[in-house]
Amino acid sequence: MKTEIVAMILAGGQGTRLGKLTETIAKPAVPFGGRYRIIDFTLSNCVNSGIHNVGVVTQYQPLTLNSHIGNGTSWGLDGIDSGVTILQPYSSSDGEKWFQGTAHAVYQNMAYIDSLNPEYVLILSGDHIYKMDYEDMLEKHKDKKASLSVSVIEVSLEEASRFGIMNTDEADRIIEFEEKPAKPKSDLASMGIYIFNWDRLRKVLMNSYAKDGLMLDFGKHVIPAYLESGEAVFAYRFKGYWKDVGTIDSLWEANMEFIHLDNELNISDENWRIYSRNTISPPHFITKSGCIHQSLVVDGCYVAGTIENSILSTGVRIKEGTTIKDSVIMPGAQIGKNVHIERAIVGEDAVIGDNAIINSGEEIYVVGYNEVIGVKNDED
Amino acid sequence: MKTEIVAMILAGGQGTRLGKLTETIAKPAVPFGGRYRIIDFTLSNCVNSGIHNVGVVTQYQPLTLNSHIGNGTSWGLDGIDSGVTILQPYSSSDGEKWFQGTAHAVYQNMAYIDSLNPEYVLILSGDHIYKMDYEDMLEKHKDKKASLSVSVIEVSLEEASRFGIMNTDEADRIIEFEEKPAKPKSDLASMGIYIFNWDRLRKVLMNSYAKDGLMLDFGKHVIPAYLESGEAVFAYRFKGYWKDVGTIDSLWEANMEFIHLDNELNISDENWRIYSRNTISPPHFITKSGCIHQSLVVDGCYVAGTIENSILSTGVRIKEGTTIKDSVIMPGAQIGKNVHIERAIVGEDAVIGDNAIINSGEEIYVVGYNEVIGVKNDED
Amino acid sequence: MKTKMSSNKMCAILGNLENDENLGTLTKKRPIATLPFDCKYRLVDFPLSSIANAHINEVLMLFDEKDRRSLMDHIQSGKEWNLDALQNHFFFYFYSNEHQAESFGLEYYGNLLDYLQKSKSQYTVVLGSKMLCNIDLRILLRNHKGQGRDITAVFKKVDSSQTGPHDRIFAINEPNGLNLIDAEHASPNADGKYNLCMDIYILETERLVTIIQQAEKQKKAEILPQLLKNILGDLQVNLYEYTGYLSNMNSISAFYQANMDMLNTTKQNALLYSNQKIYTKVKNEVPTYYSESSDVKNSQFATGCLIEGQVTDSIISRKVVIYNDAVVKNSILMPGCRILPGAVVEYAILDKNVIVDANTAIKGTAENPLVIEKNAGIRENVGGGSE
Amino acid sequence: MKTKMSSNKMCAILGNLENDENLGTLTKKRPIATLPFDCKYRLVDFPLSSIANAHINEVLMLFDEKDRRSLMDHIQSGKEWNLDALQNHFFFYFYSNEHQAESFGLEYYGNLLDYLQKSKSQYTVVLGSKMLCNIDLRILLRNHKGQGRDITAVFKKVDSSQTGPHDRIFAINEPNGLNLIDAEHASPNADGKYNLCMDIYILETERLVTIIQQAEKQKKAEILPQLLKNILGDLQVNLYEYTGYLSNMNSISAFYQANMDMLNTTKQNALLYSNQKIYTKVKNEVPTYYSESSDVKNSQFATGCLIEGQVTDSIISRKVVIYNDAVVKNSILMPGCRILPGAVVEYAILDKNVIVDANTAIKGTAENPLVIEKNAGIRENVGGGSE
Repeated sequence: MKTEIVAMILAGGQGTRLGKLTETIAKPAVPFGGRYRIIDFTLSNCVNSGIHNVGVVTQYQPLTLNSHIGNGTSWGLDGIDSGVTILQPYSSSDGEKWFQGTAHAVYQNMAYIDSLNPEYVLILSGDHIYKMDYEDMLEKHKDKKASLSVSVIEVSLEEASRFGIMNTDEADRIIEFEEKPAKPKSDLASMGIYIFNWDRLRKVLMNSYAKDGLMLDFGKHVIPAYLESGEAVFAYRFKGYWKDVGTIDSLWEANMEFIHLDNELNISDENWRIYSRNTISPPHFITKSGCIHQSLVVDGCYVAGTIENSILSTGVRIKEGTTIKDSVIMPGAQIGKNVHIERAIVGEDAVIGDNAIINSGEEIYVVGYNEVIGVKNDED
Repeated sequence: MKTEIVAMILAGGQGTRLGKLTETIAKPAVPFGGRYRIIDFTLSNCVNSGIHNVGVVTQYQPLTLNSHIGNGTSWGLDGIDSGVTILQPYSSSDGEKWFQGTAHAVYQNMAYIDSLNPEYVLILSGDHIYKMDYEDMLEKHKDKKASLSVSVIEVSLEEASRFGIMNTDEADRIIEFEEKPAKPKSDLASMGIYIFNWDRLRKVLMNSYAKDGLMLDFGKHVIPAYLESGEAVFAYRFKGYWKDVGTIDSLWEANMEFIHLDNELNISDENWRIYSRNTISPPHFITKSGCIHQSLVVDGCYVAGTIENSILSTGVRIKEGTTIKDSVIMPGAQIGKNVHIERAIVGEDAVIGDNAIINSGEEIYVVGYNEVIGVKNDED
Repeated sequence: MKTKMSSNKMCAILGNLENDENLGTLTKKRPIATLPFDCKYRLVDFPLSSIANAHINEVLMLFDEKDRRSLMDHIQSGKEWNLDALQNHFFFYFYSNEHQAESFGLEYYGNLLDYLQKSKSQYTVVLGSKMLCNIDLRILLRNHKGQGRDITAVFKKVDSSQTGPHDRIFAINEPNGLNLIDAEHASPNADGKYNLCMDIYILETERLVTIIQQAEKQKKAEILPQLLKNILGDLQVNLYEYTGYLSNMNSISAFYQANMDMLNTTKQNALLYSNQKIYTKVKNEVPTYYSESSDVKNSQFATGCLIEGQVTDSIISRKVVIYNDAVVKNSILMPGCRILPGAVVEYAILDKNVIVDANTAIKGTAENPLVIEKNAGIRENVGGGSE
Repeated sequence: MKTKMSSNKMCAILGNLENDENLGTLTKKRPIATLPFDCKYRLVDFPLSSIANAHINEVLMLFDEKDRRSLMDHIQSGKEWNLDALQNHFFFYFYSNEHQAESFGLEYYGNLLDYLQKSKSQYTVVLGSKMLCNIDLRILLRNHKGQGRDITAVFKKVDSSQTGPHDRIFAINEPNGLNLIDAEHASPNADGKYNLCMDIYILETERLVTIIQQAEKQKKAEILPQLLKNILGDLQVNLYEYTGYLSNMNSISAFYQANMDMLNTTKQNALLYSNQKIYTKVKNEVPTYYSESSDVKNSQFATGCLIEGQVTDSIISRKVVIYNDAVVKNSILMPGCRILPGAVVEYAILDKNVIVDANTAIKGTAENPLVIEKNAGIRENVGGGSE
């Protein structure tokens, strides 16, 4: 039985640029927007695009990611002939298998892909906030009889030198690829989203690993090799909201942009739902002393303080006299009385004691997961 | 929210004594009895005993095990507040985490257990064929206010020196433990099944790993330490069919014993079902030339040959003129015409060409997974 | 191998045993079971969660034919309450509503017996949705087994305000002398409380079979909880006192009060934050957005709302929109309500998808909250505090 | 973001559109949909699998009230066919069986419209269980979209033996001149075949809504497939020829033959081993055990059986026991049958749980296989080949 397309979400990187936030959990499992984790956007895109088989490749701290994804039921990925599988390194009779790059990670999990026997493989990364119809990309890929399609987005020429830039001909065929060019010739940046014909990619990887094993990375090695060997490589132009949340600043920014639900991302659109694990929490409660402006609040919260331009995630408790401003409070965080928090990200289950002040000016302050700041008062 | 008990199935060992059969798949995923894999017995015992949370610890070749277990739905382990989680080694900021022993594997997965916050932890191994009511063991554990209960089975004194032997007082309290004693003082062998009070075990492990890290193995280190420190350690006497299938011979033997469905294992008992992944195969078909005696056959088989005292697993095809005797044919194996197979285990998806003869006399012959013997004929 | 038809297994019968004529239009097109409660629940979520938390894996849902649609829409495959797990068996039986007729009894009892005789559970628990509570059925079973009586009935000591004319009160006289009395004729205990029968029972499945067979022979036509109530006098009854949060949904004001109770942290914690989680249908709503102008106090909110106006002492359900300068006070807004700019809602219960036009007022009173029917569009002032 | 109410989405309406009076006691207490077939299936598994394989996520099951129990027992939460997945919506609607009355039509069409108007699928496919086949609905949709007609109807070229008096035949005359003729009045194509209408249709949901609204106005009371059949003449019809395995379950002998077809490897491969898997209820049976004395030839077996006797040219379902010296030939044994020592069963269809006593014979003929009712205990010889 043949599957049309399998998605591989490469969630392997440790995301060290997120500091404390990825010390104990994998980047795709980092909370976002009150009731989501970063990977929810990619997983929901898959489901909404009619992709029923998703492999999530990870090697760092998988516990939170594992328990978030669970059996896939939250995204409808638990049915017959459909599923989400977490793929971790393992030990085999020829040694331990750690992932050394995006392409290497796909090579190491070839047996998973082969078991589904797909025509196409969609490569995704688990750390972008966006909504995208991969089905449309696949249709274009088929129309153009491409061997590889690379999703690209227009960026400003100033930004372009931070990205892999695709130079295309008038038919959107990619004729040149430059990694972080000093003088970009085009404004089309790779989003790290690829559709490969599996048969071909499989041969290329098998071939490489039978010899020198140099095909470690898609951007650095595989795409250049495809171009060099004259494969049909096409750009797929994506338009819309797309944000890499790989740094503290960009994660905070993306959250701040998210507050306005009517933004370009349009999360409320019921035709393209973003699914997440259901946390089974009661509705949120605003006390007599609570005050909320320009903010998002979700189930399980208790708010006795003042919230300005912030996001409160599931199960957050804010006591009276406290002010939260321009901040993201992650699930389960407990904030005491008369606290002031500004321009901060407070990690999951962190505890902030009474009278604490968290505000480091321009920089975004990060409180780690389970971190305790100040004295933890007894629950009253 | 408190969970009463969590089961940890330690399926980590590579099982080198099973040779070819564990070269590419983990031991618990080895097929058994036609439509089962070894781990089905332990998983079904858990579910039938009212245990809703099961961690399966593995580090070798998890793909088949992963796809067998899937989202747990085949065992009813996919509901709310219940689940089966595959726990693999991962990389963390303090280095890669490989498992070095049974107790070490539990230590490494402490975060999983803690997330469920259980009172008791049940330690199981994934390579035994048996039916056991762990709920009864737990009740006895509670009655006796034990800190650790060890399930034991009576063995003959000759056999006893191959096992860990428990010497007990009249109240079944374990007073001495001897690993493979030359002169056993008792016939009570440990089955490698333990119930620990989690709080206590957690402290013991944390303490050890904060210092010397010597608590690698339950049998070798943890039980002796418990006895030495005067913990309440009790034996739980199990009666019934119990078989370790860790060697080629014992695996073959257990399969042969399994053929007689009315044996001591009593697999047909509808009050204690053994669940397995459903393979979605049509009923099996016996042709005009087929002939079956003293054998088990399951869905998806096609039998045109003669089958004597054997097990045919899902999707096996046996062509005409072929005789299978005293053998186990694993799922998907294709056997050609005029083949003779005797005292053999034929691995999953193996292909045996026409006219092959497989019979190595006293020894059990093993054909590996996907192994091709002789010429593969075109399908006719 | 011991058989698992064992001593810890219960099956559950969940039915609409309740009179709902006192809930007005709230139960015009739905049973009490599917009445929305506290922003995101429906009343049936509570007994279903008790069933799920006790890992009961045989459930029979007995409902009136007319309630089918509303129930099926909410419960669907039963996934959220674990009803669809491999080892679980759940069945619906919808009976036609002429329950006086003998033919009704025959069919009804036949279905019940069919279910119970196939069951592998030694005990059966019977419960409904009208008595809003969060009961641990495993503790109830343990209590029943410890007492060795024929049947265990659950009660709670309540004030007279919590009893209605259709309710029954346990009057406990002599050691075994138990009386079940209509609330209107009951006198209080020494402490002024009444022992309200919560219509939750547990008994051996075999005994229940015998009871139903008897009723069948006698050509009765009472639904199960009614039947049990009426024969309690003939049985050795163990009374189990429930001490958690309870609301008896026997009137509009009881329903209103129960929702308002959820603004009391102690009561809310007792019902919703106990050891036993309350499961409900998963909706995947977006977070609730509070605008710059929003002004909210002492209120509870589900997700998916957009709040620009003023909300005080209220219960706001999923996907409610409260526009600029709108005011909502002391009210319950069910999912999908839209309060347009300048509108005022006070002491009201707005059923699903009610739209209140700009600058329009709905005003009930604390004693008589106004109920607005589902899907209504309110274009003129209603009430005015003097109704 | 483009809306996903997109051009590849179908919803499905699966109904018991079929006359089943020709199947005798086989459909006395069940609809054709739940008739057991080939050891481990029921007929409804085939359309449900087609629906699952096409990833259709809205399904309406339209059945007669009397068939509720049998269907619900088989389908339960719908898990096996993926009906319970997060994005999927499936509904049952059971109608009361006076389908001549105007009131029937009102309720029936009302329910259909309610479903269709809420649907997010641009196309609707209508199918049933009587025409046993394994059809790829995605290919059907592609064909329909490519042709640009109002509706696509599926047919297969069959011999006259595959048509019954209630069936309809497409007579294709002129370019667009299409005639649907009762089988008894139809004349064959040039090749001697008949274009049998398979009662499978696909059309735009909006068009179907219009058709039903029309029927409602005209106070019709026809069930959906009947309605579609009768108005085909007014529409631009695209005919889609199905070339896979088909059995038209219009008589006991058709049912018998279809089962026997499964002993033909080519036919079995076409129906059961195609690209499209057939899903059925998961039972977790143990393997089938063949004893030393068993003697089996050209037969098909489910799991959970115990075979000691002789079985030839037969279909043996789950949990059948055939004791020593018993003989089963040319027969269909449904789940749970027990054939005691020395008994003989030939040319018979044994419904579920039939017990044939020791040394008792049941003998039908190839032309008239004997049907034994569910749960029957056979203590005396039946038939004898001369019936």
